[in-house]
Amino acid sequence: MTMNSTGRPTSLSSIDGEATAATTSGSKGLLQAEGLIFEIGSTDKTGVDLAKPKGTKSRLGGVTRGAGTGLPGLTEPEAMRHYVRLSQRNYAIDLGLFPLGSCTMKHNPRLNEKVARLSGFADVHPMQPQSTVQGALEVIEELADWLMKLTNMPAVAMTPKAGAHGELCGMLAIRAALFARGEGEKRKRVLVPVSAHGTNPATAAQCGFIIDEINAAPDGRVDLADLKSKLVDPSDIAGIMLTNPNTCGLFERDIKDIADLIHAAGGYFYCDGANFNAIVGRVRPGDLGVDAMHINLHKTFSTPHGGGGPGSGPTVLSDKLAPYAPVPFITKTADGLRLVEHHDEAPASFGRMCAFHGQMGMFTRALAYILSHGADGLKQVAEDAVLNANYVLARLKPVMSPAFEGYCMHEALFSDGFLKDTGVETIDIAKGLIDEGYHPMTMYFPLVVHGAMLIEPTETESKAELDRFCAALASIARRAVQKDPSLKTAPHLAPARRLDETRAARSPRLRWTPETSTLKAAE
Amino acid sequence: MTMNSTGRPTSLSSIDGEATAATTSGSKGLLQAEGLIFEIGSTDKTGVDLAKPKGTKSRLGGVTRGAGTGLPGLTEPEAMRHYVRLSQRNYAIDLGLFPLGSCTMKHNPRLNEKVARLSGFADVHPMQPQSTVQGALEVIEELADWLMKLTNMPAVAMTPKAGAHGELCGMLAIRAALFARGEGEKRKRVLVPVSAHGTNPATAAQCGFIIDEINAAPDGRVDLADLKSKLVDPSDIAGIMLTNPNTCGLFERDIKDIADLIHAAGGYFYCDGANFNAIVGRVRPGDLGVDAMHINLHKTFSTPHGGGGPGSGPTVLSDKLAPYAPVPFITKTADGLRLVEHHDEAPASFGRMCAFHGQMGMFTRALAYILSHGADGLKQVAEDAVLNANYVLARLKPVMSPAFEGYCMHEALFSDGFLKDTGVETIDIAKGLIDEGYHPMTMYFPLVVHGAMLIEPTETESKAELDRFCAALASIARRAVQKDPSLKTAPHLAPARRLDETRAARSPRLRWTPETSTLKAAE
Amino acid sequence: MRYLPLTADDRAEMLKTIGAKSVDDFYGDVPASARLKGPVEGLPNHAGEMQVERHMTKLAAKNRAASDGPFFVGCGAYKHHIPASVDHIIQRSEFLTTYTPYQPEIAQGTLQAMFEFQTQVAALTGMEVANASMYDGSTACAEAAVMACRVTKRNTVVMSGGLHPHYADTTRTLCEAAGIKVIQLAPAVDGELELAKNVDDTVACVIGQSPNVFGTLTDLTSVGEAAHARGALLVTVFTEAVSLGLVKTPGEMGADIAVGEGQSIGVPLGFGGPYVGLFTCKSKFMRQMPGRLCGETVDADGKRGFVLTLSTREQHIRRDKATSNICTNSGLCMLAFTAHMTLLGDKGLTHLATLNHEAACDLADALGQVKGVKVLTTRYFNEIAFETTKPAEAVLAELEKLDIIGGVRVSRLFPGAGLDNIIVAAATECVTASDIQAYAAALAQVL
Amino acid sequence: MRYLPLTADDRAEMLKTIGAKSVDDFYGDVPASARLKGPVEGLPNHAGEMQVERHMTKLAAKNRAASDGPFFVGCGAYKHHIPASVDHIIQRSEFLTTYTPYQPEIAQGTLQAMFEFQTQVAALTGMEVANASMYDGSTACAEAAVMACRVTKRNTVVMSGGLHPHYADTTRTLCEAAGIKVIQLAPAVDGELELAKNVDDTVACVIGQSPNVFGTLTDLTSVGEAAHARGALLVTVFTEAVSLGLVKTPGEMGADIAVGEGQSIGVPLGFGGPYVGLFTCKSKFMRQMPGRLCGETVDADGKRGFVLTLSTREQHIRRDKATSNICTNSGLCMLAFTAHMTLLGDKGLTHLATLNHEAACDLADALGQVKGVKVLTTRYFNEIAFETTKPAEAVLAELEKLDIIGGVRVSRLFPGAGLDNIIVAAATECVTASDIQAYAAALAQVL
Ligand SMILES: Cc1ncc(COP(=O)(O)O)c(C=O)c1O
Ligand SMILES: Cc1ncc(COP(=O)(O)O)c(C=O)c1O
Repeated sequence: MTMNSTGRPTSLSSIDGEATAATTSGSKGLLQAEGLIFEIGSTDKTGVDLAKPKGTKSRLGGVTRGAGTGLPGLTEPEAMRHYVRLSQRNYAIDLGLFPLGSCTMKHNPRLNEKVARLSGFADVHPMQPQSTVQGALEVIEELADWLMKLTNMPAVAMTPKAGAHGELCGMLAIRAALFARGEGEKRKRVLVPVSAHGTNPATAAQCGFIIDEINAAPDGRVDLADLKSKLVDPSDIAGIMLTNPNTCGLFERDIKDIADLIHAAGGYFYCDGANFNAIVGRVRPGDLGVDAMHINLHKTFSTPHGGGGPGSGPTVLSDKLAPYAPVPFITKTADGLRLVEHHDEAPASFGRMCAFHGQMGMFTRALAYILSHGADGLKQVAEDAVLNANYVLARLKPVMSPAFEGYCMHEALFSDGFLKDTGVETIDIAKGLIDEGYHPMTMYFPLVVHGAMLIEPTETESKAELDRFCAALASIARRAVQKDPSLKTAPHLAPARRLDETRAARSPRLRWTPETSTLKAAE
Repeated sequence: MTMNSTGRPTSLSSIDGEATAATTSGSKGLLQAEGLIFEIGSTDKTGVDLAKPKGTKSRLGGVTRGAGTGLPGLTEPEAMRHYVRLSQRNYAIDLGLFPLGSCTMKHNPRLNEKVARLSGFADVHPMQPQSTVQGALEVIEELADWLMKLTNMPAVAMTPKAGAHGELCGMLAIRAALFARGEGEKRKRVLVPVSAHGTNPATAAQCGFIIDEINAAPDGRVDLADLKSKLVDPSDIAGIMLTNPNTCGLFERDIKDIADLIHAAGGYFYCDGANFNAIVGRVRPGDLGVDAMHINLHKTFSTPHGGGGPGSGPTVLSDKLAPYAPVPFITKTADGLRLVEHHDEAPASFGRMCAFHGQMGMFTRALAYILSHGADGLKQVAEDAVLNANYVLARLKPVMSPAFEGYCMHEALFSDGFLKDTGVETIDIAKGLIDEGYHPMTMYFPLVVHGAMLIEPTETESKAELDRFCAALASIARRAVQKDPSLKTAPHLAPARRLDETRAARSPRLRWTPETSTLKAAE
Repeated sequence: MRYLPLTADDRAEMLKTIGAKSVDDFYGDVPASARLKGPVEGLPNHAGEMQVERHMTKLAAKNRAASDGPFFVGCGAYKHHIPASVDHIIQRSEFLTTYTPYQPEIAQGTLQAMFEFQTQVAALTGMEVANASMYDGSTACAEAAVMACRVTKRNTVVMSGGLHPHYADTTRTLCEAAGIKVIQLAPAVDGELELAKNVDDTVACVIGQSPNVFGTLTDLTSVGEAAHARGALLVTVFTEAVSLGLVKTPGEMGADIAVGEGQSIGVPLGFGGPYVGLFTCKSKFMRQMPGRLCGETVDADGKRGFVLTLSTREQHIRRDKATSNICTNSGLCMLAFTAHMTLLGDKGLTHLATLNHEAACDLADALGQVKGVKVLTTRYFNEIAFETTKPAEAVLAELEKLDIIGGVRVSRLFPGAGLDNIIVAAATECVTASDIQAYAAALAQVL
Repeated sequence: MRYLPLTADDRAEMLKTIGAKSVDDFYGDVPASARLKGPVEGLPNHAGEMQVERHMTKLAAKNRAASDGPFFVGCGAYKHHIPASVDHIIQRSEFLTTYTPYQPEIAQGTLQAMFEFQTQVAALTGMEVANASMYDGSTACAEAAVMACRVTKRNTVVMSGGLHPHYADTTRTLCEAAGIKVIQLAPAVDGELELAKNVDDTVACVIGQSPNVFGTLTDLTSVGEAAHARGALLVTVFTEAVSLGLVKTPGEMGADIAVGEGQSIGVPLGFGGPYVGLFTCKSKFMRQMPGRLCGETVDADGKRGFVLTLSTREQHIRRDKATSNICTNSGLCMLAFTAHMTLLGDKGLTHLATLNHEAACDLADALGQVKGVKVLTTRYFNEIAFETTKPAEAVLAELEKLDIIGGVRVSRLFPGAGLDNIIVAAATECVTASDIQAYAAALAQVL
């Protein structure tokens, strides 16, 4: 076997297994090796051409930067290649089913990308005169109108920048309402189911509330008895944060009783609307006694997840909470639409949540999505999402362990029961899916189910895709039961093998430094 | 080893070599299996929503379609996934060096894509009133001006739609000029070097000319003696088609003598300008005695190759040929720019080459490219392109066989001399490059070099990319010399293995039919 | 300069490796008299992206876009809505920045799309085989004429008076150069059937168009029969691919070769190009076709794959004996076409065609009611010809002032043919009822 | 409906497999009173792509885009040129349509970009570590205040009078809910150094901004020293990331936490969002940071790779004990930022910053010469404050009629603060000399 100067074999034939074959370039067919910009760029280079400076004398008043940034530049061809190469190491909805439960990874229509880029939207400044942005304000109003009608709620705060920010909006409104009632200092307890998403307790805590956890019943819903026991002394109750459909993919069938109980206790009902996709157009949360609910435009209304955002979390509010909504908001005047930006015009408002007026770029996309579907289409969205999930549940029931009896809503939840004594764990199933060409499901969430596997196909999957996915997952389940050891080391066919997360956390390297680069790029 | 219903192993671990491991889904990690639209779509489906028809009574006069098309539709999510999946089976400039000699695969700036899509260019009809398209006509004029100045030629025909179409333009102009001289029927012989691109003889033949091949000298240039011998009786000489820099990547150092000889013989000098990238901004073909030359905007001026076009082949013309230029062309009038579209306004014109006014979408891109570079930048383009090619030549000289002595222009040409007695052939080297993450070089062209390998890196490659490429190619050359049998079956790491071209040609299947689909998609 | 990755240091180091003093060394073969001292004179130097974008934006703003207001221009290019996803797909780096798929192992994406395209075009036209695209409809037409002569070993081509004049002119140019005689019938709104009377034993093919350049639909079956009876071929042409969702196909009419413009499906108006020529024929003529063909095969592992095939027809193999000189064709427009066609499917195409036809019917009704207007077309798809009491040139100019782009005057298509008062106007799914009303009202005002 | 792949047949077949009669079965748990009979009332049904696009285009056309004419608005968002390649990159399917990189084996693209981003932001700010983004600058500021309290175990935050009022308000909202006392100094064009006089042993941090909302640059080193002397932290804020190409960095000023808005690099104005919050701090506070962090590690083959790390800080692990509730952050804007920053490099950034500064100098000179104008800022980057003889509201309205969008009136930022005649105006590389001339001329006319 011949070796090249770095000691790697020079011949493909001389090694077993082609996937592990070393190449001289480090690339493997279409999969391109690519270093960090700090390794391939240089401070000499730039990918922009700018006008010559005139040489004006500085008016920085001496507040000048000492050292340069040292940041490398790349010319445009190099930069383009860098990011295109990196991109091919990602999975994406456009490549296949992305069954991340609770995340609603649906198709992102390209029309929405196009309209968001119209210069009348993309090239408009948030602080330019309001007379020059009436079209932008109309977009916000029109979207708000849809959201209120779809939820049957009388008000909506448009500024929250993601789901968690919407939760913050709702909980701050509840807090403000309690203070307005003179009970703000007293009512600090918020009930949160164990199954709740982490943002719920985190948000409540951020608002100074104390979290009181409620258990799940064996059927995956709130344990009503436990809930009632927490309300025996209601004097410190601020409210409840409940997800519906919940994180087990189930509709909280006692939701109206829960709403009544919490209201009777003097509290408010915050509903986490992350799973609105299951019921949009079919059920209006306003009909269920909800006081506040955020809507993830990046889930139900298809604004792209973009590898971790941006999102947008408009939050609908009941009459009781509407007066406390954050600034800015839009009012109608004889001269057109106007932004109320300051506290003095809205004294009850709990204040401002962010600079400017919310995630306009997501509003345009979501509105285009909503108009495309219409009331009939949105209903169909919910129904198809739920149908798809139930189909997956039905197809996989024979080989996996459904967490609960009966139908599900938009996502199918399994426990790791079927893995008992196999040595294979939930994570191994997830990584096995990667080899089969799929993104894994959400794993180990919700916490109430052991080794949870939460599968949300969404409505934008065809039956054929679901069939292929179920067959692949079933084959993995069978391999697990047969204790196939290759699952423990999956994935084998992805651009990277399992990564050492412990090492990353133990001595964190959060930025490149010349020293760390001795640990070189994937070859 | 367990098998699934189709007899494939269900376990990854049970097979040797991960790359060949079968999965249930047919996908392999990020590489997604994907069938033909005819297998995954259905006539029931569509990816468009259109307004309801009113039910107007048909005025087709009975000229109606009998049977439906039977064409499947896909919804947008399915269609997007189909094409994104397919795309990942392609190599592209954005992924890496694309050293196809004679093709000038350079970076395609995204600014150019953006400006081409401005509605004032993309959404303008070729037959709308000329007063409403003055900006479009200005683009053509401005680009034409650059092309004339860069070539020092007095005229340019803008309508040819690719290089070969530009050749046609030039040869038709020559034909028209000969007829105008009353020698059209007599002068039919066109000299074409053996090394010429196939489009040259094909074009000449299409114009009714007779091809007379001239040999290459041992130094890769035209054999001047052979040329002269063909001109002993010049009476039937129409002209010469000569590529410069030629397809061996060399500058025809006798080019002015050749021009003089051909002119003295009463013929015209057509120059194939496909390789203009090597000299743009440094040498003007008009200074070399050229009468006509096409410019591939999709090569020198970076309009994207798009998997096989569209291209654009504006053709510069000398004073002698300018009167015969095709319609339409632009004239300046008091009211602005005006298109001359008809023969009656330009009686000497050889006529029309295509509908409308040429490849406007390529003009906008090329103009943006040209303005971005400017005269200084274009000169640098040529110099860097030539420098890069010479660098590759110098780096690979020790392990491969340069076809000729000395420096090259924009591309480095090697023969298969170094493969003698190895059993490895040019094609194996090419396919070996695929495993290393590169598109192969042009192979077996030009015909004058045995087992030719023609490498054109272009100016948009960094030194680091060239180094990596040369190292990879050198390693393959070494493996070849060591008779590494794996080269004969390369590629091993690409989405497909070597394809059976003989079978394809023997019983051509040029379209899908329900029967052929038994031969199923890659799994 | 932002597109040039070499630094000054790189250049110096590379020259050293090469053993050259400067790049001038590489240009040693350039005749001294042709060596420029500096950059080409009279031209500006490089400019930033913002500067270039502003310049181009300014030029673009000088044009009146079709979507800026009522718009009725057709005659070989049609304003249709293109789904945003089509543009996304063709901008994928892997499609946009790749070459002709000569290396099939790393070009299956382009090749499979090509195979799907060929199948779609064949199904759309009702023809047996289609190639992987030509430059545009007009050059496809010219190549069809030449191919018909090759097939029949005859030397005369007859073109109808309804054939788009640019197509006719393009065909004449190519034919004349190849020594082929061209007969063109007089322009006529409804004269395609005249072709049948102009076939004799010397004729290689007759070329008819439906819908023709005036918008008239014609069943060319009888023309084909007349041609076949004399050993000639029927070549049919269409410039509006969407029409094939409703109208009789070339295949159904017995065409031997059918060509057309594919712009209507997936490709923007773009002031005339790039477009995508569709080229189809009977299987038996397959080896006489111009252009690229993609075929199905298997790879070394026995898996289905696609390759460019029958390249012995092509210039790079056959050189002066090739069926055509075409090399680069219209790849990316081919992709746009096939992606849009995939989104449409049979269902969407039929629906789209229906909307187009209805819009044209509405237009004909609305304009027909204007005093001084006479609609001339009686069978049409989405385009009509009408005559007015005033010269079309003046009428269109007046309409333009009212921001109505009313169509194409026949005097621009056929100057000197004495059809100066006729306008050809198209209506697609992009035309609204209020656009049509506005047109009729403006016309009433102008006439 | 074009986005829904299931056909009626599919639905029927799937219901059969499931054993359900209709989808209504799945909604059995919905209280009867909440079950809708049909689609939600009062809302239209689905619409085609062309219809929706036209509607949105019409709304867009009602807005005056920054590039439509002279434009000088800043105050926390800046009009910069974004290279076309940046938009191409963020539209890649593999970046656009993927999730937070929880599965690192198939997310190395996003993760490597994130790691590069963190490194760039740290280098840009001169700080030790940066996270993978916050919603925007204002929420980053609020989180910084809360984090400072967590770190110092104190409960008071002092904000300068030059801190962007939206940032101050956002911070106050979050702090008040968390029981943190907030002291805000009176608005002042040049008052950042006042912070030093407002630190005592109860103060967790002082928050100063440079350039501040009036455009004034301040070296906050002395403020930091005063804070550190009392055991408080220095939090610095910037809203114009491009300034960091020239001005003293937070790191150089001794900031413990530095936050800012990254919009200026790669992200369009977009009427205020989405933007990208930059969050940096000293290494020792790393485990107190909010938001996602990407770290380097190796895979099972020993190859370098990247993962999300230190997630024990985050809500999905730590729940009510998390450092923040943030989950979805600003991934794609992060990518736009890092791609643009990569194109700039140090060289481009410095150059760009220089052009911005020169434009502002030109603006100050031009406006300063107008009678009735007094430029108030003496040290600035690309934004200045000036006072006129008339109320700013009226002045800007008059300018608007002359198609000049002249800046932001301080009365909109700080209503009731008695600064009614002051305008804050920014000039970036997009502003031309003629824009500036037009502004000065118009102002002269208006005053
Ligand atoms: C149930 C639930 N609640 C809240 C959130 C938080 O939303 P975001 O990530 O938009 O802040 C999520 C999203 O991950 C979620 O799934
Ligand atoms: C030397 C040469 N001449 C002519 C051509 C033909 O150009 P086009 O493909 O644009 O028709 C090519 C391109 O392949 C070429 O390389």
